[in-house]
Amino acid sequence: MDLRYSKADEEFRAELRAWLEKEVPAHGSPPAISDWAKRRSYDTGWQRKLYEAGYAGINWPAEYGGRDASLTEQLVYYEEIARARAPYIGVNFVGILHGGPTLIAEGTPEQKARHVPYILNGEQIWCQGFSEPGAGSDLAALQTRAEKRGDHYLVNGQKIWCSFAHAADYCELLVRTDPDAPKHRGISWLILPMDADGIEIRPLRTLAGEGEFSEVFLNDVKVPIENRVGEENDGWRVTNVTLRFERGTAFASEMIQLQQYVRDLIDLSKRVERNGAPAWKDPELRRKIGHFSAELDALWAMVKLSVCQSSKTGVPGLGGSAIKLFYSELYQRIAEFGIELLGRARLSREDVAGLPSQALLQRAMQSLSLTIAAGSSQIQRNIISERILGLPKEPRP
Amino acid sequence: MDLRYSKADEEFRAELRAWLEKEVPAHGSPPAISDWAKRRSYDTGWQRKLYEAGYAGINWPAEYGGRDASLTEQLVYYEEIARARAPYIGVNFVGILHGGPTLIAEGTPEQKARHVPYILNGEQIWCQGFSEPGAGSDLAALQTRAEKRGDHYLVNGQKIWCSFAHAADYCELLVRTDPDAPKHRGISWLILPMDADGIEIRPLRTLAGEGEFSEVFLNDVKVPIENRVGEENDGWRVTNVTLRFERGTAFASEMIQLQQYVRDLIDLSKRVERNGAPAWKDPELRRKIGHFSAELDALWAMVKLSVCQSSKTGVPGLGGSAIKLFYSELYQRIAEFGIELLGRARLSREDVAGLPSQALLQRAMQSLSLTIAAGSSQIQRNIISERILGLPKEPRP
Amino acid sequence: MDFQLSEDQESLQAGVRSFCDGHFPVETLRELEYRGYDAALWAELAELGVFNLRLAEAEGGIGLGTADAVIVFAELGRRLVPGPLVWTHLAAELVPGAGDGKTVVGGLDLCGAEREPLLVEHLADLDRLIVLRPDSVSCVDASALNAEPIEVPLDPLTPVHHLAELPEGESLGGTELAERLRLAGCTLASAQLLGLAEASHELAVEYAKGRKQFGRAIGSFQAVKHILADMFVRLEVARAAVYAAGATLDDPGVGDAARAAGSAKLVAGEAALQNARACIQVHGGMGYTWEVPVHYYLKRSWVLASVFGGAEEHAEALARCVELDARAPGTSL
Amino acid sequence: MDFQLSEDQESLQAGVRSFCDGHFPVETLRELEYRGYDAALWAELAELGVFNLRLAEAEGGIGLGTADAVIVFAELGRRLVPGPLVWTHLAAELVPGAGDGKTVVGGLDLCGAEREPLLVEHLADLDRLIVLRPDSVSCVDASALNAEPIEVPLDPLTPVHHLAELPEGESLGGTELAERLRLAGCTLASAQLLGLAEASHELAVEYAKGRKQFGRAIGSFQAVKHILADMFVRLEVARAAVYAAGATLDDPGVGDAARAAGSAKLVAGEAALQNARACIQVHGGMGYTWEVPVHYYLKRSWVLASVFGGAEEHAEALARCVELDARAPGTSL
Repeated sequence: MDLRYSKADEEFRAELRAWLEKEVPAHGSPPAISDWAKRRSYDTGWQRKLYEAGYAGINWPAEYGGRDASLTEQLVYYEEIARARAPYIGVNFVGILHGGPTLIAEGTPEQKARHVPYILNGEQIWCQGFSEPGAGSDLAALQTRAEKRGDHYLVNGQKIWCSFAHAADYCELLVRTDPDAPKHRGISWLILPMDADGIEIRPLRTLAGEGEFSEVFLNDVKVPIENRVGEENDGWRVTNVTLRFERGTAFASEMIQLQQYVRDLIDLSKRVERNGAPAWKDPELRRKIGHFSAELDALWAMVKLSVCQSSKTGVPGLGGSAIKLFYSELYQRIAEFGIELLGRARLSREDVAGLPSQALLQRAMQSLSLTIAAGSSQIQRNIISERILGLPKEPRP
Repeated sequence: MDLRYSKADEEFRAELRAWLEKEVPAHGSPPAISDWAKRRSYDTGWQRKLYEAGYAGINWPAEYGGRDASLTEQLVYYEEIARARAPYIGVNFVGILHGGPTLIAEGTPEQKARHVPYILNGEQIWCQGFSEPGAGSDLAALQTRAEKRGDHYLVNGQKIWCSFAHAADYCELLVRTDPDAPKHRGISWLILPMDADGIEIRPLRTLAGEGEFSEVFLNDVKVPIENRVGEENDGWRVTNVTLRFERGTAFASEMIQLQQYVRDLIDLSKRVERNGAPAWKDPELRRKIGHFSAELDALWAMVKLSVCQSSKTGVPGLGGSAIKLFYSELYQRIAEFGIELLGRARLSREDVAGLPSQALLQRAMQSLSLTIAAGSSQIQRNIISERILGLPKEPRP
Repeated sequence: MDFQLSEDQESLQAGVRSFCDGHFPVETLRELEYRGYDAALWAELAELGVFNLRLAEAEGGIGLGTADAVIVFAELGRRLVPGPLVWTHLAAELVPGAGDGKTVVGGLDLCGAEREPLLVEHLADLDRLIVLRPDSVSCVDASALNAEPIEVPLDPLTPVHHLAELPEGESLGGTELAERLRLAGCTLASAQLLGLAEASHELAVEYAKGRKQFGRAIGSFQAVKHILADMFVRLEVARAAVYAAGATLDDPGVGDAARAAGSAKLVAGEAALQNARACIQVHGGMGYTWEVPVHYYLKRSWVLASVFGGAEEHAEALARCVELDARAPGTSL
Repeated sequence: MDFQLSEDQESLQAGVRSFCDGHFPVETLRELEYRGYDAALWAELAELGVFNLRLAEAEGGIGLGTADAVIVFAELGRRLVPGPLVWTHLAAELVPGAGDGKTVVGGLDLCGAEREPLLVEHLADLDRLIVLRPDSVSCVDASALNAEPIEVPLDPLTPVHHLAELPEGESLGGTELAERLRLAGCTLASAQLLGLAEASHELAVEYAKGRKQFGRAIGSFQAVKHILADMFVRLEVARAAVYAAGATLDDPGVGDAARAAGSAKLVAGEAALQNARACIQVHGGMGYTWEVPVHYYLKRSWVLASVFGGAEEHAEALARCVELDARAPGTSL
């Protein structure tokens, strides 16, 4: 039970920190949230720099150009990225964390050659086409149809919650290739070029007013058969290769940012007045912050425990659901606390009177998605109770 | 939307208060919790006084000797009973609140004549024989068997959670008279004399160390057929007449006691020291108390709303489940707060250093039953969602 | 005692509900985004009696009480009706033209812990601004105010200006008036929060009945059912508290009005906020969109939670009330 | 970094678990009610190394670290092993005979906010009593103490005496020692709380699998499942925090030991308490009996929550830690 990073880890940290201290300020501030062209170039520019410095694909195998870092090096990486407030992975998210790893695991040599290096260096942007209006928590109920027509599939249907669709070159697309099979057994995984004919992208406005997600309508879109990853009708298995990445260390940076956020709330509480004194003087407020801190430290220890477990067994720990569940609900509690602290300034989404309304409200609104996306809290509780605790499944209707 | 008690209500209050101010101190302190003989005589003695003064059976029809009070008079009654810290209804509980009303609603003239007046004046004590080890939340799964043998039923089985069995003369007993019928349709409701042969009572120790409940074992117990209330196999309906009383104004006094309890916690918080000052100086503590108070006031308003609804429609409001659910969980939160306030004194179940450990720990332990008994919180949520909100039932296995 | 809605109150409720359902469908709210106020709709609200409801008949009002007003404001809250409704209603007795909707009145409550920054709701549409201070009530000409518009307000239906300075204004009264207005404002805001809690609950129940996943309506899953049951409980707790506050303001003989109003604000504020959050969760991804109106409910709840005293302030004040009340009067329970 | 249990630690855990399962079945606990301590069992615990675990080998101890001790104390907590375990363990380096179980040592922590009344656990069985004050550690002859026995303690396995007065005693050290002992005591109590949270969780899961209502195991109902899932999360959060505290006390280079210990106490205390409550709820009526051991878990959790600093005290101290830490060091994260 050793929490000490190795000498090699600390050397990696020192080197990375020095690099980040130079490069982060040099990369400038992120563009406006709605300016997709600039966002793409900002995010891919950063990815390119990571790539050139050897920090891209931190968990990717070396043979695919990745860093192949140990799990503890990955923790160091996420700690330093968060500490340096480096650019968010942004439009590279789907490619680096889902698409690329899936191709590495399941793609043909040609598919790998065509995509993997360019995802890594930021040249290819991917989006995700999994969810549908009728297939959310029940993802396997997806209905987007792909009919085989000679050398291609003819795809018709509608996807929703496609992140970065506007900026993307390719989409990891789940389609139904056998409508008669049981629902998990008729799905295939396709590489959809986003410039194909018949694709219509409609931005989906989130409750925070942003357009990071889109609905994608597919009308007679032709996708070459060679773009299928894995066997026909085996896409559910291929998908689960991908889904697994969503429950690993992907939240690591966000967790450390949340620790920074709590420290920022302390600063704020010293500037905000309550009952004629700085809010920080209020013991209830301080205890809440102390409580958040205890939970965050425990969460980070939980990540380390889980990572060390994975590192030993080679498979992600089952505890990922517990981490995700706890993290997302804790985040929401902290974000709500931030709004309370703002007082009347909460009425403005712009900073006002020197108070950071913009960031705090943004966080509070975005946090609402955390208990929904990537397996809702209810789904996580089902997973924990059935897969970890071995409780009997509910009777099916 | 008028919250003002009528002149008649206030006259009733004044008269009752004057009576209580005289009689409560005169009745003395309650005996030890384990002394059943003394408890029976203390509780029935009080019931007798209520009866003689015309305050027994506050909600019973006048033709059965009850007060037939309006619902608002009942509220006044519960308020004053709580305010005067009058003796708890104690061993009379089942007879006055369940057995008696069921007989009034469903009994034969003979059954009524034999029991109703004597329940009212405290001469007959009843206990409840509903739950079984295998039939808790799923009460209708009860297995205690009653076979018809000429002029009597031969009863075999086991009951649990029989309150006051030691002190009781009769038991309202649910038995299965048709094992082949669907589970709700083979149940009958019997009057079981507790001196019948073949009854064994084993006290059931609660986590608070008390013996208010018992297990009752029934071995070839003969119950005359004339002791059946309602038709054979119609006992589930008869039972529901009874169950309804558990969700009405039965908690009213306890709610007001809980308001008193919060005031007592304020007093305590002024005597307990935290960080070198009385705990009451801590704003977090005060806000918690203020918060409890808001919830308790809202709860009491909810009772009034529900009572006025019932009074208009003649049936108990569906809101009873919401009241029960909210009340029981709020009670537990307040009781837990009481333990925190005790600090180290919590280690003792006797009062120590002038701190009221005994009462606070008793309350905290007893409060644990509130979310379980008379329909657990989970059952209440099912009732609310299915019967009030009209959500579809779960698929049956 | 008849704590039920009277027949008149039931018709009042039905009337306002039907008006709001007709006049404030979600499409209208979308059109009102970043404006909030519409002169024609305002005139109709005035016509309905929203502003002069509690004004004596002799003064041209309807002469109803706070118990009636909470019913009306719960319906307004339920349909997210925007505008400085509470302040104009409060001003009916003080500012000529407010009661009949000719004068649009906003306000600033500077009595509580949450005063700064000075953000005024709907300022662009206001004629007059009422300012509550612990010892005074004053009225300011809204057009003369030096204020910066906030380009992106939290609630798209509640535009906000940041006030650089606040002129003295005309005095309307002292401590007593300030307390009375604040109490009524607190109660009416609580009623709006009650309406929001109800709207979130209704929307979630409806969605849970219709939305299918895993071959069943999601409302048949116990996990979802129990979320909805808890929403119902919060809603009914809030309803009881808000109705009680309304009745108590009308008849102080039945209890302490400040305590009733504070309790209502506290529990209705929580009900609105928690129900909006729960409604989002029940909706899954759709709850995170702008399209489904639950985000308006959440944002409005956040706004209303900050007016006429926040949760901490009321909780503290209530504790002091209970402390003073420690000698347990019988009738006020 | 290898935050997993090492192979040695796994065998240690398995060994202590098997010992506790064998020696402290619920029947034994029933026999120990209102005594708690049994000399023969105490000797076996000493034999096992519970008291001299962290004592250097040169001093006759086993020479293991706090990371190992938390594993052992979690197992002791899980099986409700009674007695002044933590204090005697802490005393191993200070009081002759404590490490090998010959001298039974209890203690009083007078450093925190919750000091009064002076209640001493297991006093009747103590030889010596250690008293922690912010600036001193002293040791008192337990037999000479003027104390009233409490006839009915909260936890039937934790008998208590009320101390009328506390003699000066023999000085063992100052501030530094007091801080070190309190930190270790806090961490080991957290470990016991972790064990209690685990015991409640295990018991509830087992019951939910076996108990049938409505024709199904109650563990197949989503409402019950989700209670159990939340218990699991609380348990795993507590486990991570307690293990981290153990590792940090051994190697201050990986973080702030006080912060780690305080966090562990806070989250493990909540996990134990909430899991015990949830376990009772899952058991329904049976959870309310004396027969099912969950009430012991709840009562012990209440007891342990009050030792080595309560939740409020730790929360406040942690806030101060984070405040000082506000310049965000990289490695300590």
